[in-house]
Amino acid sequence: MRIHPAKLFLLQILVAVAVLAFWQVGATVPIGGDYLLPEFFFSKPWDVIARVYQLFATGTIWKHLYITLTETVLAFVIGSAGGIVIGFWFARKPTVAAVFDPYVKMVNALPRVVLAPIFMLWLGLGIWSKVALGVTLVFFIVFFNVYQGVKEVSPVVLANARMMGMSERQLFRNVYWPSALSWMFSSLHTSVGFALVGAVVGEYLGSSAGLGYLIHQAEGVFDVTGVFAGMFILAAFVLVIDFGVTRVERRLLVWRPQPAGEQN
Amino acid sequence: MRIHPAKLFLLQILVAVAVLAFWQVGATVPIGGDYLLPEFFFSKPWDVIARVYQLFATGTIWKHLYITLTETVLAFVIGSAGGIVIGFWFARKPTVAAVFDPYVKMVNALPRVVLAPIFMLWLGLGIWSKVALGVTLVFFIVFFNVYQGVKEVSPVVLANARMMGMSERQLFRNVYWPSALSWMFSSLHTSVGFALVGAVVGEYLGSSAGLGYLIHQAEGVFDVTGVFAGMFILAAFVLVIDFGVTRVERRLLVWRPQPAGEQN
Amino acid sequence: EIEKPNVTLGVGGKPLLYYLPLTLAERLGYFKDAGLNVEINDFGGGSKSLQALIGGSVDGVTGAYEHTIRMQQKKQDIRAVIDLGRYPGIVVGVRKAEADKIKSVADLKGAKIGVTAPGSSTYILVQYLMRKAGMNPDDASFIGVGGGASAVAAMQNGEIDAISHLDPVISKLQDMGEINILVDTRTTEGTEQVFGGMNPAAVLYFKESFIKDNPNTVQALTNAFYRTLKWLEKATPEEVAATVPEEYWLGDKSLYIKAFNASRQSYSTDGNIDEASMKSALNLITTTDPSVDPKSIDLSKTFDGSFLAKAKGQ
Amino acid sequence: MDTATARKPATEPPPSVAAAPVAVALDDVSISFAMKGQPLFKAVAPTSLHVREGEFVAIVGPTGCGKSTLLNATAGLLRPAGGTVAIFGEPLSGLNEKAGYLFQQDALMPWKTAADNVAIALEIGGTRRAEALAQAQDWLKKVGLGRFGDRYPHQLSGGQRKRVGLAQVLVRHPKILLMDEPFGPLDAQTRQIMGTLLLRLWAQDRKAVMFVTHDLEEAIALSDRVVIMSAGPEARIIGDFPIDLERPRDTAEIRLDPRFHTLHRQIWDQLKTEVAKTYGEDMPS
Amino acid sequence: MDTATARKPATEPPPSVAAAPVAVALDDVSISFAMKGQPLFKAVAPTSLHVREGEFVAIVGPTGCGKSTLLNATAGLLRPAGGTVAIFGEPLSGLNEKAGYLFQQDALMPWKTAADNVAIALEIGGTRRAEALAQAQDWLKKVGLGRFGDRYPHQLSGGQRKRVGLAQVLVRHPKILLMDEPFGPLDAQTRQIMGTLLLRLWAQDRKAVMFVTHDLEEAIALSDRVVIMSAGPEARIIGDFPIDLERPRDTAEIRLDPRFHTLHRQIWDQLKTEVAKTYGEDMPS
Ligand SMILES: Nc1ncnc2c1ncn2[C@@H]1O[C@H](COP(=O)(O)OP(=O)(O)OP(=O)(O)O)[C@@H](O)[C@H]1O
Ligand SMILES: Nc1ncnc2c1ncn2[C@@H]1O[C@H](COP(=O)(O)OP(=O)(O)OP(=O)(O)O)[C@@H](O)[C@H]1O
Ligand SMILES: [Mg+2]
Ligand SMILES: [Mg+2]
Repeated sequence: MRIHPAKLFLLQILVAVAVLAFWQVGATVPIGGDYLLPEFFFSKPWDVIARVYQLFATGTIWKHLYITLTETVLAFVIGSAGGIVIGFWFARKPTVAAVFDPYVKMVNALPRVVLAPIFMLWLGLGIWSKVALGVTLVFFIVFFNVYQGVKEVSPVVLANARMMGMSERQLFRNVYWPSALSWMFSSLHTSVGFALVGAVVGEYLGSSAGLGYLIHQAEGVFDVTGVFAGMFILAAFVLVIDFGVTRVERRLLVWRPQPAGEQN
Repeated sequence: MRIHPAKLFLLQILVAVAVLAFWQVGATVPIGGDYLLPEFFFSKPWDVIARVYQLFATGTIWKHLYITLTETVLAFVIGSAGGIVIGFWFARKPTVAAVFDPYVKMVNALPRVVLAPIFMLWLGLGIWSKVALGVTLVFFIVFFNVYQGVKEVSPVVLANARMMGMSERQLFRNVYWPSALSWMFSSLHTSVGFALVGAVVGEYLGSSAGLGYLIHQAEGVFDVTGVFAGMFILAAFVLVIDFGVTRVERRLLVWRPQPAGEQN
Repeated sequence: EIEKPNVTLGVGGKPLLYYLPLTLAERLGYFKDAGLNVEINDFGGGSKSLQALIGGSVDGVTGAYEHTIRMQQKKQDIRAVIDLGRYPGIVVGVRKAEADKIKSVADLKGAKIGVTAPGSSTYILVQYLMRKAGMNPDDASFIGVGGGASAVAAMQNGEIDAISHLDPVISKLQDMGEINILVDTRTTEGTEQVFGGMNPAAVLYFKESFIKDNPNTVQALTNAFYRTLKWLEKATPEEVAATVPEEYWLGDKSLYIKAFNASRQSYSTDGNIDEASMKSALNLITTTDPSVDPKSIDLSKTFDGSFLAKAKGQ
Repeated sequence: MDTATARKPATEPPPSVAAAPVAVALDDVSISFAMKGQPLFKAVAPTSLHVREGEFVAIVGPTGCGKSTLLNATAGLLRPAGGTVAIFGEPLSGLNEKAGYLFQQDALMPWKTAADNVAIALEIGGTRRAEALAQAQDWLKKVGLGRFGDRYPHQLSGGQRKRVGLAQVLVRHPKILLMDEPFGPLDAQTRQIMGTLLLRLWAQDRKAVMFVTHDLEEAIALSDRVVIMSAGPEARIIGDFPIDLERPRDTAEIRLDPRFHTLHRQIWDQLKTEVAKTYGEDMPS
Repeated sequence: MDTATARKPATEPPPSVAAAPVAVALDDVSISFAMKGQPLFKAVAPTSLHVREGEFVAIVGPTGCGKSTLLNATAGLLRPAGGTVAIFGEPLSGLNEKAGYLFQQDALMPWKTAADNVAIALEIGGTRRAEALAQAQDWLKKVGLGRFGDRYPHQLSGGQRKRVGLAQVLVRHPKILLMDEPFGPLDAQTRQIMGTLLLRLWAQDRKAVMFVTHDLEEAIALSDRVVIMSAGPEARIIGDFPIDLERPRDTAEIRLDPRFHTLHRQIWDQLKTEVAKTYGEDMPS
């Protein structure tokens, strides 16, 4: 039973309003002498909205937004491409996978914050060191899912394709890839957010522009309103990228059956 | 064709040796006047190993390790439990999922580094603020995968189970849960690393003990050897946790067919 | 002629009052006047901006003088050319509730002390104070509370008994009435009490090789900063507040002015680092870090006063 | 599933059907499929079919005509585009809880052993696990798989899986049985044994059975009525033959009965013309 | 897959088989399955079977005896525990590239339409897409699915899916055909049409065919030899009946031939005892 789009939108707005109302109350109405969401740490929703408006109105935001978005998209694309390629490679070469398995897991456990100086050393202060940080997050998420996705291919379909005489390349194109797609997209939805996080953390740790830079500046001077405005803009833009991913997903997964018997 | 465990181990060691050798050369042999891996940023492998040994020999590491591990395990358990529960809930309640979908994605895009002060405000400087940071990473990875995993349940098997008269609870236990398991474990492998990253970043941003604290301290005085020693210990311990996850996975997924026709 | 008109400078937390001269030089247009096009990169911390310098991604850094000493030990030749802050600006404060128990550094025994980060200058200062008071570093427990809001939160929540921190956190805490000041190295009086003299804080430093290859560029930068110091010496708090971006005001102009007034004395007026203050800085490091051998450090290589001399001559 | 009521000895003659209440009433049911970028596919044209309690109805028809679709609608898995489905007089909304459905495709839970797959059908209803497992084992024996209880589905042959599915459905004693080619992947001998088993059970508690098969002999041997569907799209029921062979029947012997042959020829003739229509357009050259 | 060689008119009499080279040689092949926590399951005891080029061999046997397993070994998907598999004289290592295999289970790629599923089998070999699609459409027509080319597998009925699979295998004209109950989910009429189609193709380029079925009549009607397997475990080939019915055959008419009935009875008798053994232990009560 699909919900009507207009009703859905209404409900979504309702949730947003509820959250904002709670925030406003928490920041302005003391409960037992204490504020639930002290303004010093949380600002006030209205101030944040006003600041977001101001950032756009004065146009200062565009430059930063552009940089951060570029980094995010690059991190997302490079990281997921890498994750897909290496994931497929590992899944098809069990020996390689077995040998490198512990190392992949070890690298995944390195705190990216500590790696930042090394990326800056190698890639300079431009966008690439931030992209690299995002890539290290996105890569692993996509990698593990693609790796598993390939291993989940239906054995009968695979055997059939192999009997047809498909080469490894053809198997990839016609069997592994489409079969792993839904795994991949699941990881991509997670990754979109992480790509942005990587870019922003990179900027946060060293940069001269970008939303992370803005947030960092604001944090240093207790400008919580600025911090929240920055985060809000971030989050909104993730939705835009994710919307794109969902569109592609819909297109590529037309063949899936609607869940049977879910209609009533 | 499974590779023999002894041979596998040998190959793994070989990779480690190769990496260390490359590192040693990069740090000590200048190429065209420049070092590939300047000692200032990378230390030297032997120094790092010596430092790791010393940390364990003097026993200073145990306290820090214990704290970080506690945080990691808690973040991992809470985050994945939350991801599983909410993932299942969303998958079974399409309306809820549709309404909250954009908000989940927005929250996932918030840079955790920026959230740290808020966690510290709410949860104090103890382990819980670090756990919270880890949870925010783990949760989303597990959530998206479980959500997708539930939707991937075979429609025929599901229809059959429903015709048997299974209640929602029974469906969960007997159909959704086992079917989503391989998705879940895929996400858990990614999450182990991220749980640790979360804990360490939390410590890095404010704490009085833990590996992140150690690393931060070493960074403050430009003690790269200390930084790398800390990261190495981190990474090694992720392997231990991941080993546990893999054991559980093997146990729970005994029913899977070996990939047919892969034997030759 | 200027060899490199496009220079990148690194800084670890630009809005901090500690680095005020940098922001002023930029906002007053003194870099432009000197024929420079300066790009300022802000880093997550002082050590990160230093790493960026060593890695070659920035040309110069406004950072702690202490870095030049530490880098000598790491065989990196880093030299300061002008002093921006003559006092460290670090303040040790005690939570109001504990104020009657902790009246001197010696009372810090067993206390939980918040510092910006383990290993940072705020941490080192407390260790130095404790040593001077005849205590061991592990007589108190240190908690990294980070910069910014999390430090305020830690104090508010009562998770630390004392704090060693910089502005604006200290001013904010004072403003909120959370702390009493124990040691204040923002002022001449406080610094003399601790070090018996000056103790250089923020400086402008470069790699030695950069100075050698780009003397005119370095000169131009030094000139700009010297001019800024002179402007700052005479400026009223209102003028300063009007010059920095509004976002730097901590949400409240009067608070900013309060904070500035508290720090005012710590800004260098002549940009010079004399031998006594160098020794004082070295002493601070060697007292708290036994791995640094004072004999291996050649202090004359940490500060190159030639550019400052020319700047003054103009 | 009131297994307790009306348990009668297996040798009892078939219940008198005419007077029994209608278990499944499909009235003017039509079924369509919407597909992206294609016109609506009208699989089943408005069709009526009533099955009484204790009645065994076999459904035959050319491949792709809509037999499975009709069973899905009866099971409540598919909402008809038009018409009504009523179960024991009640309009069906949601799933048909009175029905057990043996799917045409493999539908065992791959993560459960054969025994668990059967036992779970009972456990759902509250039977204790030990008891459920014992009954499951019993049923596996009945379908000839006593030694295969601890195999996972992928370790079984096609016919073995189907029989586990059969046990899974039958163990619950549903009042309505929907069976989609239950004996398809079985050899002739096993088919007969399973057929006999099914008949015995059916007689015990007056189940209503809708049985899809491609084997006309089997349809006649087992059922009270053979229903013929026309080739799709817009398939309809175009023949409804009462099978007046005596009960109880021996599914092997009955094929020697001359009446059996008359019926077979009658039905076959009609079916043949129908199948020819299926290929009306696509007739293999 | 040399579709070009030896194309002969469809009406040509069957090739003389005795002199033809051996296409599939299974010698003392035994197959076991290892299962965790259970003793080794010896599915097939050492068994030999030779199929010559141009020979059509039908394999019948009780459910679960090891027919699919034997085909899997011939396809190279399963390594026998003992014995050798040789294809045209060459010992088989890896996959059997000369064979086309129609699996017992659904094996279509769910992400491709019916037409694409068939076309891909050609595209793999280098056929251009347009040409492959045209041929695919042609083949879909032959199996009666001309109008279903743009459906995804889940939008097809069971029998329709099987026929797409059939087209997918046949379109490549493999030298060896392995077919596991290819006509299982089809109605009797469609079965015969498909059987005729298969025979025509087979005669065209002297394919070797291994054809698993549960329908003994079908086995006799189509094949040169009917091979009977005993009940498992440790199933063996226990009967090998040459079918000396004349070719070309009309699969419908031939069932009226008296020789057909003699053969049928002969084979049936042997099969019956075998199936009874299957239930030796698990005989339904
Ligand atoms: N999900 C679907 N979407 C579109 N068309 C469908 C869908 N399911 C079935 N059909 C079509 O509906 C018709 C009837 O299908 P159904 O599965 O009921 O056939 P059937 O009689 O069971 O055939 P078979 O004997 O081959 O199993 C077929 O033409 C099929 O292609
Ligand atoms: N992967 C496996 N693991 C263990 N046992 C298996 C496996 N595959 C098949 N078997 C067993 O081997 C025997 C032969 O199986 P096979 O699938 O070849 O039977 P079949 O002759 O094709 O039967 P059917 O006619 O039912 O399809 C069966 O008893 C089956 O349980
Ligand atoms: Mg069907
Ligand atoms: Mg089989």
